[in-house]
Amino acid sequence: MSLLNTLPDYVLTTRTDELLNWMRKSSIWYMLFGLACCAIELMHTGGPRADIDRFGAAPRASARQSDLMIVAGTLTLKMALRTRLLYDQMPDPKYVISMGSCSNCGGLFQLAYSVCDGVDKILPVDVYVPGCPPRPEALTEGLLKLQEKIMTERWLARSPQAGKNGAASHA
Amino acid sequence: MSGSGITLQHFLALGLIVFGLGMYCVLTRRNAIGILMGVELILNSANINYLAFAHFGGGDYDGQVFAIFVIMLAAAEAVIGLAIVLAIYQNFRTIDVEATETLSG
Amino acid sequence: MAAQAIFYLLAAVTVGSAAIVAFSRNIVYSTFALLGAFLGVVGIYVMLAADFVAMVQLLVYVGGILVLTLFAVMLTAGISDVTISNRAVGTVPALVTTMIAGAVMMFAVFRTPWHQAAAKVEPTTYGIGNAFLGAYLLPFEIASVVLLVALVGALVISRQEVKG
Amino acid sequence: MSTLTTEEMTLNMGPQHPSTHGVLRFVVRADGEVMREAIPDVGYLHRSIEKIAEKVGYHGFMPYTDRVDYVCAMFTNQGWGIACEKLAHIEVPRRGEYCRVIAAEFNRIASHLLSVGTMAMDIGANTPFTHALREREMINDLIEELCGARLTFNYMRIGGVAWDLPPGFREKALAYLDHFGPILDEFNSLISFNKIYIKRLAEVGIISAAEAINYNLVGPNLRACGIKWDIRKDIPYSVYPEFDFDVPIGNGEWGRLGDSMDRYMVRIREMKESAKILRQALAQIPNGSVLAKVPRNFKPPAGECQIRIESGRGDMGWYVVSDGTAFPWRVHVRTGSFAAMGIIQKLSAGLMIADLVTLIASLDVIAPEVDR
Amino acid sequence: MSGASSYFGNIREAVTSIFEGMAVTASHFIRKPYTVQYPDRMAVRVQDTLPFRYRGILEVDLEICTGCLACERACPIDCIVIAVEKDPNTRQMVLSQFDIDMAKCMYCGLCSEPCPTGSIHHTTEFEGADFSLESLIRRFVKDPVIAYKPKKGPETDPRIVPILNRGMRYIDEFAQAGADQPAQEESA
Amino acid sequence: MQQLIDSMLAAGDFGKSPPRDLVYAIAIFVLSAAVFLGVAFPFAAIASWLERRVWARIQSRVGPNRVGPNGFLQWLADGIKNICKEDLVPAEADARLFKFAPYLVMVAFVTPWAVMPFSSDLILADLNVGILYMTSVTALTVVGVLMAGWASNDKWSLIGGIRSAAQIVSYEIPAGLSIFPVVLLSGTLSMQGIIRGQGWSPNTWYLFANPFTFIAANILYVSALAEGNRTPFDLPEAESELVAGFATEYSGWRYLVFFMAEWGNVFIIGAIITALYLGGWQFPHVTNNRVMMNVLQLITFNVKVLALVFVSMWVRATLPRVRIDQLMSLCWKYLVPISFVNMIGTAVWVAIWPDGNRIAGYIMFALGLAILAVFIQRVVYYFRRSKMELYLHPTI
Amino acid sequence: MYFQFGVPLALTFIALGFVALMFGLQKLLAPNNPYPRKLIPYECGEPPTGKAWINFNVRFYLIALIFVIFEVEVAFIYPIAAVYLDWIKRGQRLYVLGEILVFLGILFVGLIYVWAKHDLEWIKKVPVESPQESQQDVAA
Amino acid sequence: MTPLDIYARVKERFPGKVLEVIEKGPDPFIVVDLAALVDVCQFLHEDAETSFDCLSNQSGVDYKDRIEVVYHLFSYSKRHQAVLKVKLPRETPQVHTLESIWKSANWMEREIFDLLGVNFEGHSDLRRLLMPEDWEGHPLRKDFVEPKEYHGISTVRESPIIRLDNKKK
Ligand code: SF4
Ligand code: SF4
Ligand code: SF4
Repeated sequence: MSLLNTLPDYVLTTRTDELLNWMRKSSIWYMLFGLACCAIELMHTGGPRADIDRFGAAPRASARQSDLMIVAGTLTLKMALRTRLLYDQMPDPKYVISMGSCSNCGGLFQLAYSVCDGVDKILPVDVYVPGCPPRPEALTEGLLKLQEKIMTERWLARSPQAGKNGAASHA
Repeated sequence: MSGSGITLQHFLALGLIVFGLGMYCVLTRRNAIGILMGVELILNSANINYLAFAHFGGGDYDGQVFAIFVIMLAAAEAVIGLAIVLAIYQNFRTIDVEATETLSG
Repeated sequence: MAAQAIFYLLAAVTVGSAAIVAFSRNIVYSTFALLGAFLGVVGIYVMLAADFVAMVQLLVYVGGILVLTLFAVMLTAGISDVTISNRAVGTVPALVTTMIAGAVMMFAVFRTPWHQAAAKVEPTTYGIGNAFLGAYLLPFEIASVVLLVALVGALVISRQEVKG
Repeated sequence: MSTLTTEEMTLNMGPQHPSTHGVLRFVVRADGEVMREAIPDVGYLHRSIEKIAEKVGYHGFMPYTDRVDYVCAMFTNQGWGIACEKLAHIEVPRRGEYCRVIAAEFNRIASHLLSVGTMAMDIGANTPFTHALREREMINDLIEELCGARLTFNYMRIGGVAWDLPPGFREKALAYLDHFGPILDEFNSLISFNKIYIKRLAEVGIISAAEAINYNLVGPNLRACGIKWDIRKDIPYSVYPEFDFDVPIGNGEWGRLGDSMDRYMVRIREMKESAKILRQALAQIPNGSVLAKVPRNFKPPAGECQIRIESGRGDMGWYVVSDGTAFPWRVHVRTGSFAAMGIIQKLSAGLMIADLVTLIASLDVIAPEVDR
Repeated sequence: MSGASSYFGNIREAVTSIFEGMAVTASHFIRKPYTVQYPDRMAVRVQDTLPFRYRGILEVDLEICTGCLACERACPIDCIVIAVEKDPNTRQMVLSQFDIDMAKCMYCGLCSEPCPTGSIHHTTEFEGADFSLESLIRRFVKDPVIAYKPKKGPETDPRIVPILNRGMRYIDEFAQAGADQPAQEESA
Repeated sequence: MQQLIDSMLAAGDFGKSPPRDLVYAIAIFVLSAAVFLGVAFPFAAIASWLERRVWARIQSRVGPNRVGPNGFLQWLADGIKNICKEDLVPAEADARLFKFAPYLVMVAFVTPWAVMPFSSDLILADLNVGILYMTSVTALTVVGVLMAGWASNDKWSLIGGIRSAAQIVSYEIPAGLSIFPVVLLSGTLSMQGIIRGQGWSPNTWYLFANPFTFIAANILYVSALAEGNRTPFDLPEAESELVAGFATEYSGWRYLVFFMAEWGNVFIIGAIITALYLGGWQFPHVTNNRVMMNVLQLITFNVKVLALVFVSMWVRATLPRVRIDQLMSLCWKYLVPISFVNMIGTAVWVAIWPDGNRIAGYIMFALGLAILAVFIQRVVYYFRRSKMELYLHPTI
Repeated sequence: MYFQFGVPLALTFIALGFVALMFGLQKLLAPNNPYPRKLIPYECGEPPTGKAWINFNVRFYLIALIFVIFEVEVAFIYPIAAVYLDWIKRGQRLYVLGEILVFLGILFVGLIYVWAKHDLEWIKKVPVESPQESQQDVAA
Repeated sequence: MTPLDIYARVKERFPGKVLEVIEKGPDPFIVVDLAALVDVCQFLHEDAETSFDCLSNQSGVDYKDRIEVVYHLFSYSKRHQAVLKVKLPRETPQVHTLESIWKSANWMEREIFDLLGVNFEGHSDLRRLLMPEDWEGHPLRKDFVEPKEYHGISTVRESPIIRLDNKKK
C-alpha cells in the first residue's frame, strides 16, 4: 500500500511534496532512445556544449531504470509498436518528451505512407519541443519545462484533480 | 566455551543433523549435482565434528589442519565430480542417475 | 547467553538451508540454499575458535565450490523447467535409513561422557602454518600434488567433451 | 565446442539499443558468447523518402535529402543537386562549386568524427566520444554561419548554393583547421593507439577486396580493403580535380588487411585529407556568383540519369527518372550503409557478441541511409 | 615476432599506450570545460550568439507582408495558411489569417526565400517547448490587417522603414541567381 | 574505542554475566552502524556524484552542478528519486531470488568494512586474518550477482551475471597472489599488523620495498578493479553490448543497491591497496595526544584512499573495454604468472634480507618519482598544444 | 576474538536491515501499478524470443574449474606465508624457501599445463551450421 | 570501353536478345530480353573485356503500364559502367535473381520486392526488407493507396489549422 495522494493537504505534506518533487526533478534519467536525425542532437545535448548532465539527467540503457523517454526522431509505423512496449516497460513515474517535428505531428513526413504522424497517437506526451531538429539548448529548455511540470505535481498530498501526478499517470 | 552453556554435544548434534540431511539428499536425489551437494553437506558436518573435538579436546592444531585437508579434498572431489557429471550429461543429455544407468546398460 | 543465542541462530541458518538443499524440488534453490548452509557453518567454525579454517571455508566453499556448482547447474539441461529439475525418489526408505543412522549416532553422542576442556580462544594461523611446515609437511606437499592431479583429471574429462 | 554447449540462444539487439546506431535490429543467434550469425532487420526508420520525392517538386525535395543521411547531409544535398543539374544540363558557377566543396568537406570531417566517436563509445570509452562531439560542435558553428542550421542544412540548391560564404568565414575556418590537426593527434594517442582498443578492433570482421566489391561496399569500407578507389579522384565531379589530396587506404598494419582497425584508421586519415582539401579550397576560392539561374518551377526534360558522389559513407548513387513534369517520376538513392548492412550477416559468423557492436560501428552504418 | 618478445612487447605497448592516454585525459582534466551553461549561467543569451542566418522559429512582420502567398506556395508541406481577400470597397488586400504550424515546420527556409519583402523570416529564437501542440501554432493575425503595398520610391513611413530594412537585409543574405557577390565577401 | 575493545578482549569470551554480553552486543551494533551510516553509505553515495564530476571535467563538460552547492546533493536526489520509483518484478522472473539478490550484494559490500583500518585505533575489528577475510567475503558478491542474473530471467541479465561471476573469480587468483608479497614481508595477516610494518615515509612503504612488490601492487590494483567490475573490465555492465548487464531488469531502489555496492567497492579497493602497499594511516609521530594522532592518521588514510579512488575514476574515463576472451587471457596468461614471479622473488628477497633493504627502498622511491615526472611532462605537453580560446563558443 | 567476529555478524544484520528499511520506504512513497505489458522482460523493445534460462557456455565452467583448484592452493599458502618470516628469522632459510618454492613449483606446473593445453583460449570460431545439423552432432 | 561499345559487344554476343538500345540522354542503356538476363549478366561478369565485378545499383521503376528493373553495372578493374533494363508485366512481375553473380543483389532485390512487388525467382530469402511483415501492398507502385490505420494507429492527421477562407489550394 502506498501513501500516494492519500494524505490530507496540510502544509507539512505539501512541503514534503515540494522536497520530493525537487529531488525527482533533479535526477531525471532518460532512456537512450534516438530514432532519427534528432538523435544526433540528442547526443549533442548530452555532449560537452549543452551538457544536460548539469541537471542530473543521465542516459540509461535499460527502460527499467529510466524516468524519461525522449522520443527523438521520426516514429515509423514499424517502430511505433516497439515504442509502445518500451514505454510500458518503464516503471512509474514516467514522462515523455516529444522532440522534433516528426514526433510532434509527423512533420515533413506526414506525406509518407510509413510514418506514424505524431508520437502522441500512441503515448501521452508531456512536453513538445519544436524544431527540426531542435538544437541542444532547445531540448534543454524542454527538460526545464518538464521540471516545471514535475514541480507542480502532488505526490503525497491528495491531488485536486486525480491522475495529474506521476503515480496515477498513464496507467 | 565452558560456562557459556554451549557444550560439545550441541555441536555434535548440529553436525549430526547436517549429516542426516546430507545423507538424505544423497540417497534421494536423482539429479547428480544434487547428490554432490549432499556430499558437500556431509563433509561440512564432518568438519564440524573435527573442529568441535579439536576445540573441546585441549585445542591443539591437528583437528584444524585436518579440517583444512578435508576442505581441500572436498574441493578436489567437487571439481572431479562435476566434471564427471558434465561428461555424463554430454553423453546422455541427462544427469538423471537412474536414466543414465538404463542408458549405459 | 549471547553465545547461546548466536549458536542457535547459526544452527538454525545451517539446518534450515541444509533442509532446503535436501528437500527443495528446484535445483537452483537447492544450490543457492547451499550458500546459507556454508555461511552458517562458517559461523560455527568461528565459535569453535577456528578462525582460519572459517576463512578458508568461506574462500573455498562459497567463493569456489558454490560458484562451480552454480555454473554446472546452469550448464546442464532442465534449468528451463526448474520446478521438476530436482526430483527425489525413494524418499521413504531414505528417511528410514537416515532416521536409524541418526538415532544410533545420537545415542553415541549423548551417551558418551566426553572429556571437555574448552581450549583457549586464540589466533590459529601461525599454529596451522607451523604445523604445515613441521609435522604435516608431507601431507601438505601431497595435498598440492593431489590438487594438481585433480586439475589435470577434471580438465581431461571436460576437454574431451569440449573438443567433441 | 559447439558439440558441448547449449541449445543456442536468440538475442534481440535493438531496435532500442545503445550500440546500434539509429534504430537497427539484429537477431543474434548466439552460442554462449560466440555468435552463430547476426541477422539484420532494418526498416524501423523507413520514411519513404523516395515516394515523397514523387509528391513534392524538385526544389521542394531538397530539404528531404537532408534526412536521407543526416550525418552528412551536405552530400545528399549535393547528390540531388548534381543529379538534377545533369538532367537539365545546368552549369553551376565555380564559386558555387567551391562553396559546395567547402561545406561538404567540413561535413565529411564532422561525419567521420561521429563515426570514430561512436566507435570508441561502443568499445566502452566515453571520453573520445565526447571529445569528438566537442569538435563537431565547433564545425557545426561554422556550418551554422554558412547555412543557418546545424544538422539539416538544406544548403544547396539546384544550380548552386543558397547562401554565399559569410564575411569572416575564411578566417574562422582556417583557425579551426589549425586547431584540428593537434586535436586529431591527441585523439589518436588517447584512443586510436591504445593497446586495448587495437586488440579489440584488429582482426575483427576481415573483408577481402573481392568480397568488398562483390558486396558493393563503398567509400572507407572499400578503401580499407586496400582498393584505391575514390569517386572524387576516379570519376571526378564538381571541382575536385583542382585539389591535390591522396586517398588513404587500409594497410593491415595493426592486424590483417580489411579488418575493423583498418576501416577505423582510414577514416582518421581521411579527416586529415579533408582538412588539406579545405585549406586549398579556402585559399583559391574564386569570385562570382554562387547560384545559376534556375526557374522556380523546375521542369527537367524527360529522361533518366544516375550520378555518383563520394559521400562520407562512400559512393552514393542517385538514380532519377524524369517525365518532363515538375515532379520526378522516380528517385532512387543507393547508399553506402545499405550495402554495408548486407555484408554484416556474413561477417558476423563466429564473432563474439561484443565484436558485433564494433563491427557495426566500423562499417559506419547509419540507419536512415539503409532505410531511407 | 617470437613468442617471448611478443609477450613482453604486448605488455610494454599496453603500459606505454595507456600511459599516454592517461596523460591526455589528465591534461583535459585541467582544461576549462567547454560547456555553455544555458539557460541561466551565461554572459550572453544563446539567441544573441547565433548567426543572422540561423533558421530558428519563423516570424512574420505583418507590416511588410504583401499577401502575395509566395511563401504559402513555396512551403513543401503546407504548414503556412494565409487567408487574404480583397476588401470590396477599399479594394485593398486584407490579411485575415496568417498561421504557421511550428510543430510541423521543418525549418528549411524555402518559404522565406521567395518573400519579396523579407516579411516572413527565421529568427534566432529556438525556445518553443510547450505542453500542448496547439500552442505551437503561431497565429500572427490577431484581427484583419491591410496588406503592405510596396512603394515606387524608397519607403518613407518611419514606422516601417527599420522593419523593411531588416527584411531586405534578410533577403540579401540569400544568394541571387547569377548575380555577383558584393565585394565585402572577398574582404572576408 | 580501542580501549573498549581491548577491555573486552581482555575479558575474553562471552557469557561471564548477561549484562556484559548486552554491553558487547550494543557496542558492536552501535559502532558498526556508525561506520556503515557514517562512512560506507555516504561515501558510496557521494562517490557517484564525484565520478560524474570528474568524468565531466575530463570530457570537457561540467557535470551535475544544480542540486545544492556544485550539485553536491546529486546523490541524494538520485537516491530519493529511485525510492520514489515503482519497484517492478518482471512476470517471468523468479520473484524470490530476484528480491533476495540485492540483500546479498549489500551484505557483501558491507562486511569488508569490519576490518577497515582508518587509524591506529579506529578499526572495528582487527581480525588477525584480516586480509584473508577481506578477500574472501567478496566471494559473496559473485553469488549475489549470479543470483540476480539468473533470477531476472532475461538474456542480457544472464549473460551479464555469468560474465561477472567468471570475471570476479578469475581475478581473485592474481589478487590473492599479489597479497602474498606483503604477507611475506610483514609476517602477519592482520591489517593493523601490516600497516605497522611500514613507516610514514614512502621509502618504507611496501610499494617500494623491492621491485617485485612494486609490480605486485599494480597487479593487485588491476585485479581489484576487475573484481569491482570497473572499466576497463566492466563487461558485465557493458552498456553498448549488454544493456545494463545483470541489473537490466532491476528498477528503483533494487537497482540502486547494485549501484551503491559498486561504489563502495571502489573505496574498499583503495583501502586495501593503501593498507597493504601505501603505508595505510602511517603518519609521523608529531604529538603524543592520542586523539590528535588518530585524527591525523584518519586524514592520511582517507587522502590516500581518495587518491586511489580518483585514479580509478580517471582510468574509467580513459580506457576502452576489453573483450571477454582477452579478459581471461590477460588474467591467466599475464597477471597470474607475473604475480607468481613476484611472490617467488619476494620470498627470495626476504630470505636474503629478512629485515628489508633500506637502499632498495630509496632507489625504488626515486624510480617512482621519475615516472611521475615523465608523466607530468607529458601532461604539460598535451595541455600546451590545445588552443584554449577555441574551446569557447566564439561569443560566450 | 569472538567480539571481533561479532562485528561482521552485526554488519550483516545492519545491511539487511538497511535494505529492508529502504524497501519499506519505497512501499510508502512509490507508485505501484503493474500491468502485464509492463512486466514483459526487457529486450530492446522486441517481445522476447525464446527462453532465457538456457544452458551456458562451457568456457565459463572450465574457467571456474581451474579457479577452484588455484583458490585452494592460495588458501594453503596463507599460513605458510604468515609464518615464513619467523622461520627465516629462526635461521631455517633454505628450508622454508625450498618449501615454498616446491609448493609454488607444483602450482606453476598446473598453470603451465593448463596453458599448454589451450584451456585458457576462448574457442572463437564455431562452425557455421544450420540449427538442425547442430542438433544432430549434439545428439551424437 | 564506352557503354556503347559494351552494348555492341553484348548485341553481337547475344543476337536478338537485346530488345532496344537507347543512346540519348545522360546514361544510355539497353533493354534486355527477360529470359536472357542471367546469361547476359553472367557474360558481362566473366568476359575479360567487360568484367563487370560490381552491381553498383539495382532499382525498379513503375511506369503505369509496366515495371522496369534497372541494373547499373560497374567494373572496378576496367573503370566503366553499363545500364541494363528488363521490362516486366505489371500484374505478375517476375525476373530471375542475380544473387548468384553479385552478392549485393541480395538486399537490393529484397527491397524491390518489398516496395514494388517484383518477384525474384531463386532468391535465397525473399522477405520484406523495409516494411513490416504484415504490410499490405507495395508502396512504390503508382496506384498504392495509404492504409487508413495500422494496428490501431491511424495514419492520417488533419492540420490543426482551420482555413478561415474556404478556398482549397
Ligand atoms: S524532426 Fe526533423 S530532424 Fe528530427 S527526426 Fe524529424 S526530420 Fe529529422
Ligand atoms: S520553413 Fe520550410 S517547412 Fe517551415 S514553413 Fe517555411 S517552407 Fe514550410
Ligand atoms: S510573407 Fe512574404 S511571401 Fe508570404 S505572403 Fe507575405 S509577402 Fe508574400
